[in-house]
Amino acid sequence: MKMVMAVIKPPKLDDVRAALAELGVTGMTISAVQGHGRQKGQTEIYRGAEYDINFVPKVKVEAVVEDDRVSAVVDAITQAANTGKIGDGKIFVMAVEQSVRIRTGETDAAAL
Amino acid sequence: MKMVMAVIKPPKLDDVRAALAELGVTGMTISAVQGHGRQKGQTEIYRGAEYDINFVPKVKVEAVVEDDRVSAVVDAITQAANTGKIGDGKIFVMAVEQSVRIRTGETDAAAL
Amino acid sequence: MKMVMAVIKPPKLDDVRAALAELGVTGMTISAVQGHGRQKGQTEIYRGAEYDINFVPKVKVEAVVEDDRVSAVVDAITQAANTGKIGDGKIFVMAVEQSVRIRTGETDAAAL
Amino acid sequence: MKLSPTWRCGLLKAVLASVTLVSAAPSAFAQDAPAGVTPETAFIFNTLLFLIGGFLVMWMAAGFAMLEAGLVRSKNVAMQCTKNIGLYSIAGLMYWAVGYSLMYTGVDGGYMGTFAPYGFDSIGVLSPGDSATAEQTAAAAAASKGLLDTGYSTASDWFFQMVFVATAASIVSGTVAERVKIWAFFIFVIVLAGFIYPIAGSWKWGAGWLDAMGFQDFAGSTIVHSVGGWAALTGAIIIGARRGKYVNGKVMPMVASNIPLATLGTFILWLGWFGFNGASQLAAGSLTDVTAVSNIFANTNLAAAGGVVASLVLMQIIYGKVDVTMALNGALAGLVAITAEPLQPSPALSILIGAIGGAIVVFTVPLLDKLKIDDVVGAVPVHLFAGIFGTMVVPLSNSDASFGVQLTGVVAYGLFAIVTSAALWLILKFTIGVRVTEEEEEMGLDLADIGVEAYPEFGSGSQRIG
Amino acid sequence: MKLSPTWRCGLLKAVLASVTLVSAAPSAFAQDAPAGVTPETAFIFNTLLFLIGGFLVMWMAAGFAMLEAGLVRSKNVAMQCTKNIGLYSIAGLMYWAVGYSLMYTGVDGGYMGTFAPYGFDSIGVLSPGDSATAEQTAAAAAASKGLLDTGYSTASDWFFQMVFVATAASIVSGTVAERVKIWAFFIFVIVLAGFIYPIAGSWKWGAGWLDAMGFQDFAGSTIVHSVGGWAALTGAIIIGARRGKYVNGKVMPMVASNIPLATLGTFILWLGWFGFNGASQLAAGSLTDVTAVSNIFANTNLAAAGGVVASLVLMQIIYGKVDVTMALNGALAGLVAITAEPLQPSPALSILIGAIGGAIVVFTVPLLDKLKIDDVVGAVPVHLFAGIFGTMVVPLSNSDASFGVQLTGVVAYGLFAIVTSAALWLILKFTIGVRVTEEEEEMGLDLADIGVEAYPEFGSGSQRIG
Amino acid sequence: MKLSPTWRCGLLKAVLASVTLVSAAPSAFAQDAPAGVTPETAFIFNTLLFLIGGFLVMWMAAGFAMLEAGLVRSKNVAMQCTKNIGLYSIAGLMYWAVGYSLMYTGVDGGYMGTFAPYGFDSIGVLSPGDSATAEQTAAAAAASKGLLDTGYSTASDWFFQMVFVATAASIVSGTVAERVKIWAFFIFVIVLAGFIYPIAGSWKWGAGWLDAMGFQDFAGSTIVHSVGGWAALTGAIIIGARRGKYVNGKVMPMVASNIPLATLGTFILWLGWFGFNGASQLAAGSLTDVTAVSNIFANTNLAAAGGVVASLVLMQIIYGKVDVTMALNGALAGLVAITAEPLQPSPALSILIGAIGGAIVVFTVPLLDKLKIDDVVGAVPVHLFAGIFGTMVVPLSNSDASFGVQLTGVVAYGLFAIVTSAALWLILKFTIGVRVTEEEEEMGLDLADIGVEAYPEFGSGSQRIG
Ligand SMILES: Nc1ncnc2c1ncn2[C@@H]1O[C@H](COP(=O)(O)OP(=O)(O)O)[C@@H](O)[C@H]1O
Ligand SMILES: Nc1ncnc2c1ncn2[C@@H]1O[C@H](COP(=O)(O)OP(=O)(O)O)[C@@H](O)[C@H]1O
Ligand SMILES: Nc1ncnc2c1ncn2[C@@H]1O[C@H](COP(=O)(O)OP(=O)(O)O)[C@@H](O)[C@H]1O
Repeated sequence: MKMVMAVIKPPKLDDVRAALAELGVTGMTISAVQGHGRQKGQTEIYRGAEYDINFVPKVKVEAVVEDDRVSAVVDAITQAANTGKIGDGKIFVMAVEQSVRIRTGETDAAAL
Repeated sequence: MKMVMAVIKPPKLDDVRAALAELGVTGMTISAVQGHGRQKGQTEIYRGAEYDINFVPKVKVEAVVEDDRVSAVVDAITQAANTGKIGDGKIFVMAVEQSVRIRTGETDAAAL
Repeated sequence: MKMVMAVIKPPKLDDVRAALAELGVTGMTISAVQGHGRQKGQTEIYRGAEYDINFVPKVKVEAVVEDDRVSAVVDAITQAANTGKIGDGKIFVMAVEQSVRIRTGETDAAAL
Repeated sequence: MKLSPTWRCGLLKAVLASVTLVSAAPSAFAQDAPAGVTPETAFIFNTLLFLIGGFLVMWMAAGFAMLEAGLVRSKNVAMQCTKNIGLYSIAGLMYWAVGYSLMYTGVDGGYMGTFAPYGFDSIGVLSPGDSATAEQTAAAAAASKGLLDTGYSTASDWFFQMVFVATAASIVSGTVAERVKIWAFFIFVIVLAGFIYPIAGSWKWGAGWLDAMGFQDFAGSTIVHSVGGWAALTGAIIIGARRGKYVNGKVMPMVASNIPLATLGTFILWLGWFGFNGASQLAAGSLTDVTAVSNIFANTNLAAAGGVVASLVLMQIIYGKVDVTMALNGALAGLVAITAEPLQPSPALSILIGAIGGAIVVFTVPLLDKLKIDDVVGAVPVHLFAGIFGTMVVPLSNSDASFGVQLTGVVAYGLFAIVTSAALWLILKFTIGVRVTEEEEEMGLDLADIGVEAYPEFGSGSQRIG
Repeated sequence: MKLSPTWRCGLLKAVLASVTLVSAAPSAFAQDAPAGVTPETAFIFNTLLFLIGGFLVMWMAAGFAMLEAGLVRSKNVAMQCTKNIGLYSIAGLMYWAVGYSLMYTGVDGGYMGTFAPYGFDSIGVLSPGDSATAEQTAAAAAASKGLLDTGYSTASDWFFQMVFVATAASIVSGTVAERVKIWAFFIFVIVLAGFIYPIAGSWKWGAGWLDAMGFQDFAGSTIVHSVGGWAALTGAIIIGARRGKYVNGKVMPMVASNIPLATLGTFILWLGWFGFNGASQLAAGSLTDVTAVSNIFANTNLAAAGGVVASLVLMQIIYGKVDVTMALNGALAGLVAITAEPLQPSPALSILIGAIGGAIVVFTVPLLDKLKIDDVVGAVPVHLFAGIFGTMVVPLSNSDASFGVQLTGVVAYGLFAIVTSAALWLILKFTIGVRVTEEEEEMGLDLADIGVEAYPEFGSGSQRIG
Repeated sequence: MKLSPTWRCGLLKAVLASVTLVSAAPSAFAQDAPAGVTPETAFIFNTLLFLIGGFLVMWMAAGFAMLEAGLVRSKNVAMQCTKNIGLYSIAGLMYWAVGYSLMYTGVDGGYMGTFAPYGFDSIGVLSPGDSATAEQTAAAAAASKGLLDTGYSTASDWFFQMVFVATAASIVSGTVAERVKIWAFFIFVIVLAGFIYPIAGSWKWGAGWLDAMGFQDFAGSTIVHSVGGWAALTGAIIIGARRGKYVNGKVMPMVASNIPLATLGTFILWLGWFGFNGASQLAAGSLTDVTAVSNIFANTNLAAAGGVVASLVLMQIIYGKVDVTMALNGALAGLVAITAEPLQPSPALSILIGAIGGAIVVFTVPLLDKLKIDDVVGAVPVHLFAGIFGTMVVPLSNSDASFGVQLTGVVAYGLFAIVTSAALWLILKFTIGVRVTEEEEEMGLDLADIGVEAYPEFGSGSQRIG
C-alpha cells in the first residue's frame, strides 16, 4: 500500500474528491494546512505597517491506496487539482507497511 | 522506528492517549482532520437548500515508536478507539528512517 | 527524496523557515498540531474545577527534499528550533517514493 | 376593554401604595400647580419610564442569548441562540394571551388572577378625530380621565411586565443547555410564561396573599430570579448532567467557547438591569419618584461592581487565577442580590450586598458540581442563591420588611416553583422526552437539530475545509 | 436659517395632521392647563422622543453590521464591517447635505423637494445670554415661539430622519455582499441616501403626491424597507450571484460564518425597532400620543414574536430542523410587516401580521434561490416581500387606507426604486465596475481590499500559524 | 446628608452658569407658567437626562471591552475582558468612595476638592409617608425645595459623572494590553479613578482654577480623553512594547483577532457618545436646553461620520486598501475631537473637525510605531491626539474660548497627567512589577493569569482537540 499525500488549493478539494470517487477511492483524510513555495503569500498592511503573510492556505489530502492504484490516483489528482497557475501543489507517495481498520481489526487491503 | 498514524473519532482521543500511556508511549502529535470514507457526512439544509457535509471531523494521532512496540501500539489503539460503529477509523504504519530530538540532538530511539 | 517532518514550537516557525530558506529549501507545508510528550500541558481551573490540558500547541513542518540535502536540513532545523527547553520537538525522516508537481506534471527532484 | 388592574386603580391609590410599598411619595408640590407636575405630564413620565425601562429589559434577552452562547461549547451555540430568540418570543405571546390577566386581574389577596380578556387603551376612543360626534367627544374625555387616574398607559405596563417573564425563562435555558430537547424546552416556556410565573407574580405584584402579608421584593429577586432559578435547578436534576461531565467522581470541565461573547452578554444584562430595577419604581412623574429611580440606578451599579470585585479577589486568593466567567457571574449575582431592594440601602450597604452575591457564586458554583448538578452557565448560584440572599436581607434597610415574612415568601415561592416545574419536566420526560439522544449530544445540537453550525469555518469540532 | 418644514408648520397643524395621519389626537386636556401639558413641556417630550427613538434606530446600524458580518463567510467579514460603518457615515453626510431638504422642503403634493439650505435651531439666537440687547431678547422670544409652534427641535427631527436612510442603505449591503466592489457600493449609497430615498420619502412623508392621495405607511414598510429591498434586488440581479453559488442547477449553500453574531444583530434590530416604529408617532407630549407610542411598542414586539414562532414551526414541519437563520429572518420580517401600521391593529392582528411575515420568509428564501438571485442575507424576502405585504394589509385596521391606494403606492415606489437603482448599478457596472475579480472573490474581499482578515487566528481559510 | 455641590447650588445659579458656560439659557417661558415648564417638571427632565445619558455612557464600558477584545490577539482576549469589567467596577467604587467629593466639593477656584462625605438624596426624608409628623412633613417640604433648587437628583448626577471616569480608565487598558500585569493595572485604575481623574476634573468641572480662567471643554476632550490618553502613553513607554513587536527596526504587526467584535465595540461607543456629549448639556428642562441636546446629537453624529469617511478615503489613497481598524479608530477620533465643543459648531464645521480627527489617526498610528511606542488599540492617537486637537479648535466656534487659555489647559492637564501617572507606573514597576514574564507573554495572559482561553475550540494557538 502507498500513502498518496497531495497538497492542493482549497477550492479544488471538491473536484479532487469527485475524481477519486470515480476511481472508487473514497477513503481519505483531509487537513487544513499552510503552504510555502514558489507561490508567495500576500504582503498586507496593518495599521500602516507592512507585513508578509508567508504562508498560503492549502488543503492536504492523504489517501492510502493499494500499490496498483497509485498511478491512477496520482493522475486523477494531477488532473483534478490543476489550474495551471503557480501554487497548484504537489503529490508525494510514501510506502505504508501496514493498515488496520479499527472497527473490525481487518488489515491491509481489506482495511482501506 | 515506525510512524503509527491513526485516524480516530474525536471523543476517543482521551482513551487512546490513556491506552498509549499505559504502554509507556507518551510521545505523540495530534491534529484535527476531516475524514471521508464509508461513514457519510450529514446532509444539512441551509435556508431551504440541501447540502452535503462530505467530511466528518476526525483526529489524527501520529506516534513514532520503536519497531518492537509497533504491534502493541496498534493493538492498543485498535482497542481503545473501537466503538464498533462505522467510521471508527484506520491505523497506518510507515517506516521512519531517522529521528532527532531538537533540544538535545539525540537521535533515533533516544529521540523518541 | 525524503520527507523531513519536524514538530516544533510555534514561535520558532519563522526562524525555521528562514533557516531553510538559507539552504535554498523553500517548499514546505505547515500545520497546526498538538503535541504530547515530556513537556506537560497546563493544569487549569474552570469555574472551580481542575482540568488538565493534555496537549501543547505545536507546529508541524513537512518538507520533501532530495536525499543529499536531508542532513543539512535536519541540522538547520535542529539549530533554528532549539531553545534548550523541554518541548522543543522532534524531527522525523521518511522515504518518499514519488513526487509530482501538479501544475506541470514534473516529477521527482524537478517537482520539489 | 381596558384592564384596570385592581391593585392600582387610580393615581391616588397608586401614590398611596407607593408610599407604603416603596416609600416613594407623591410630589411635594402636587398641590402647588405651577411648581409641580400636572397629572398628564406625570402620566407621560410614568409611561415613558415603562417604555424606556421596558426596552432596556427587552435588551436583556440579547444579554442572556450572548452570555449563554458564549458559555456553551461551540457545537451547541446555534441551538442556544435559537432557544433564546424562541423563548423571548414565546414568553411574550403567552404573557399576552394569558399571563398578564392571570397576574393582575382579580387577585384580591388570593393565589391567582383570572383569564379575563383585556385590551390596550384604544387610541380611536381617546382621540375620535375632527368629525367626532358629541358622544364620541364625551367618551374620549371620560376615557382620558380614566386613563389619567391609572397614571400610565396599559400597553406600557404590559410591555414592561412582559419582558420580566422572558427573563425568568432565560434563566432556565442557560442551566439546561447542551442537552435539553428544543421543543420540550419551548413547551416548558409556554407553561412557565403563561402560568407558573404569572401565578407566582400575582401573589405579590398582583396584590395577592404575600403582598397582603407584607412580603417585599422590589424588582423580583425572588419572583423573577428565584422562580426562574428553581425551575432551572429542577430541570437540571430531572434532565441530568451532560454526558461526560462527571466521570468517576471527577468533574470534567466543559469550557466556555467564546469569552468575549459571554462578557458582552454580561454587560448587556448590567445595562438592562437599570431598566429592571429603575423602572420598577413604577413612576417617574414626581421629584421623589425620579430621585428614587436615580438612587436605584446608583445602588444597582454599586452592587454589581461589588459583585465583580468580590469574585475577582476571591478567585485570586483561592485559585491564584481570576477566572473571568466567575467575574461575569459575580456581576450578575450582585445585580440579583440588590434587586429585592435597590432603593433603601445606602451605597455602602449596596456594595456589601453585591459583594456577598459575588462571593456566593464563587463558593456555590463548585458546590453544585460536587452534587453533580450540571448548571452550564451558573444560573442557579446567580439567580437562585443570590436571589434568596437578596430577599432575606431586605429587612436590613427596609423597615416594612420582616425576616419572618421574607422567609415565608422565599419558602412559598420555592415550594410552588419546585412542585410545578418538577411536574412539568417529568410530564415532558415521560411523554415527548426532555433529552436528546447520546449521539445527538455528542455530535452537538447544532448539527442534530438546527442544521447549521454556529462557526462552520473555525475550530476542530466543526471545521469545514475547502 | 431654520428650516420650517412646510408639511408641519406649527403645533396646531401638527396636531391636526396627526389626527388624520395617524389618528392620534391632541391631549384631551390641552385647554385645561393645570391638568394638561404645557406647550414647552410637550416640545421637550416630542424632542426627546426623536432623540431616544433616533439613538435606538442609530443602533440598528450596528444590528445590520452584526447580522451581515455573521451571515457572510469569514473571508468577507471585515469587508462587511467596513461597508456597514462606511454606509452609515456616508448616508448621514448625504442626508445632511441634500437629503433632508429634498425630502421635506417645498414638496407640496409634488414629486420631490428642493435643495434649499437649512440649519439647526440656533442656540445663540434662542438664548442670547445675560448681556443681551433688547433686540436680541425680542428675537429670542420670537424664535422660541416659532420653535414651540413647530413642536420639536429641528436637529432632533433631522437626527431621527437621518437614521432611517441608513437603514435603507443597510438593506442593500447585505444582499450584494461578498462580491460587490467597495467603492461602487459607496457611490451607490451616496446616491441612494442623497437622492433616491429622499425623493421617495417626499412623496409621502414630505407631503407629496402619494400623501395627498391618502397612501398610508406609518414607519416605512414601503418607503424605507421596500425601497431598500428593491435597490438590493436590482443590485443582486445586475451584479450576479457569487461564484459557485449556483452550479449545474444546484444551489450550493454558502453557510453563515458566525451564528451568535447574526443573532446579536437581530436582537439589536429588534430593540432599535421600538425607536423606528414608536418614535414614528412623531409626538409624545400628550396622553394620547404617549399611549399610542405604548401600543406601538406592544404591537411591534408581538409581531416580531409572531414572525419568530411562525418560522420556527414552519421550519420544523417542512424541513425537520429549525434553521436559526430563518428564525432570525422571521423576526425581522415580522417587524417589517407591522411597520406600515403598528398602531391600529389589535394585538392579535399584530401577531398574525408578524407571523405571515415570518412565513413569507420561509417560503420565499428558497424561491429566490430557484431564480438564481443570490441574496446573501435574505434581505429581499425580509424587507421587500414582507414590506409589501405589510403595506397591503394596512386597510385591515386603518379605515383611512384603501387597498387601491396602497397598491398604487407599492407599485409607484417599486417602479421608481427599480428604475433609479437599475440605472445606477448599470452606470457603475459600465464605468468603474461593480464586481471584484474572480481571484479576489475566491481569496476573499478581506485580504483583497481591506488588507486585514476578520479572524486571522481561526479557521481553515484564514488560519495563520506561528 | 445631601451634597450640595457648591459649584451649582441652585437652579438659578445653574441657569446663569449655563448661559455663560455653554450658552444655553433658561426657558424663554419660565415666567410664563402655563406655556413653560414647571420647576419640578424641569427637575424630572434634567434627572432623566442624566440617567439616560448615564446608561448610554455606561454602555461605552461594553464598547471598550469589545473593541479591545477584538483588537488584541486571541491568547489575550479573556484577559482583556476581565480587565474591562474589572476596571469599570473598580472605577465606580473609587469614584463613589472618594472621587466625586474630590472633584466637586469645595474646589472654589482651586486645585482639588475635599474628602467630605456625601450621600444621595434620602427618599425617606423627601417622602415621610402617611403617618408623618408635622416636623417630618416640614422637613420633606424643605428637602424637596432644596433639591428642586439644585435642579436634578444627586444620584443621577453621580451616576453620570461616574461613568465618565470609567471611560478614562478604559483608554489606558487598551494601550497597555497584552503585557501589563492585571493587579498592577487594577491598582493604577484605583488611583486614576479615585484621585488623578477627579483632581483633573475639579480644575474645570469642579469650578477650579482652569474654569475660573475660562478654559472650555464641554464634555471632556481633554479632561476625560486626553487625561486617559496621557496615562496610556506614559504606561506604554514605561511598560515597554510587546515582545516581538519591534524587531531590527521593523514593525511586526500583531493583528487584531476579531474584527466584527472591534466593529461592534465602535458602534457601541458611537451610541454611547450621544449620552456622553448630549447629556453634558446637564439640563433638558427647557426648550433651549433640549434643542441644544438635539444639536449636540446631530453634530456628534456628523463628526463621527466625518472621521470614518476621512480615514477610509485616506487609507485608500495612501495604502490602496481600507484597513477597517483605521476606519473604526477614525470614527472614535471624530467623536473625541467634537467632544470639546459639540454644541456651537455648525454641522459643516463638525464634519470638518471629525474628519481632521480621522486624519490624525491615519497619520499618527504609524508615527507611534516609528517611535516604538506600542499602543495596541490606537488609543493614544484617538483619545490624546484627537482630544488635544478638539480642545484647541473650540475657539473657532465658541467665542468664550481663547486659544491661549485652551493651550494653558492642554499643557496643564498634560503635565499633571504625565507626572502623576509616570510616578504611579514607576512605583508599580519597582514594587510589584508592571509586566508579565516573557514566558507568560508568549503563552498568552489568558492561560497564564485567567486560566481560561477566550476561544478554546478555535484557532491554532489555542486549539483543543478531542
Ligand atoms: N518540498 C516540499 N515539501 C512539502 N510541501 C511542498 C514542497 N514544495 C511545495 N510544497 C507545497 O506545495 C504548495 C505549492 O507549491 P508552490 O511551489 O507554491 O507551487 P507549485 O506547486 O505550482 O510549484 C506549497 O504551498 C506547499 O504547501
Ligand atoms: N484509504 C484511506 N486513506 C486515508 N484515510 C482513510 C482511508 N480510509 C478511511 N480513512 C479515514 O478513516 C476514517 C474512517 O473510515 P470509514 O470508511 O468512514 O469507516 P471505517 O473505519 O469504519 O471503515 C475516514 O473518515 C478517513 O478519515
Ligand atoms: N514519539 C513521538 N511521535 C510523534 N511525535 C512526538 C513523539 N515524541 C514527541 N513528539 C512531539 O514532539 C513534541 C515535543 O516532545 P517532548 O517530549 O515534549 O519534548 P522534547 O522534544 O524536548 O523531548 C511533542 O509535543 C510531540 O508533538
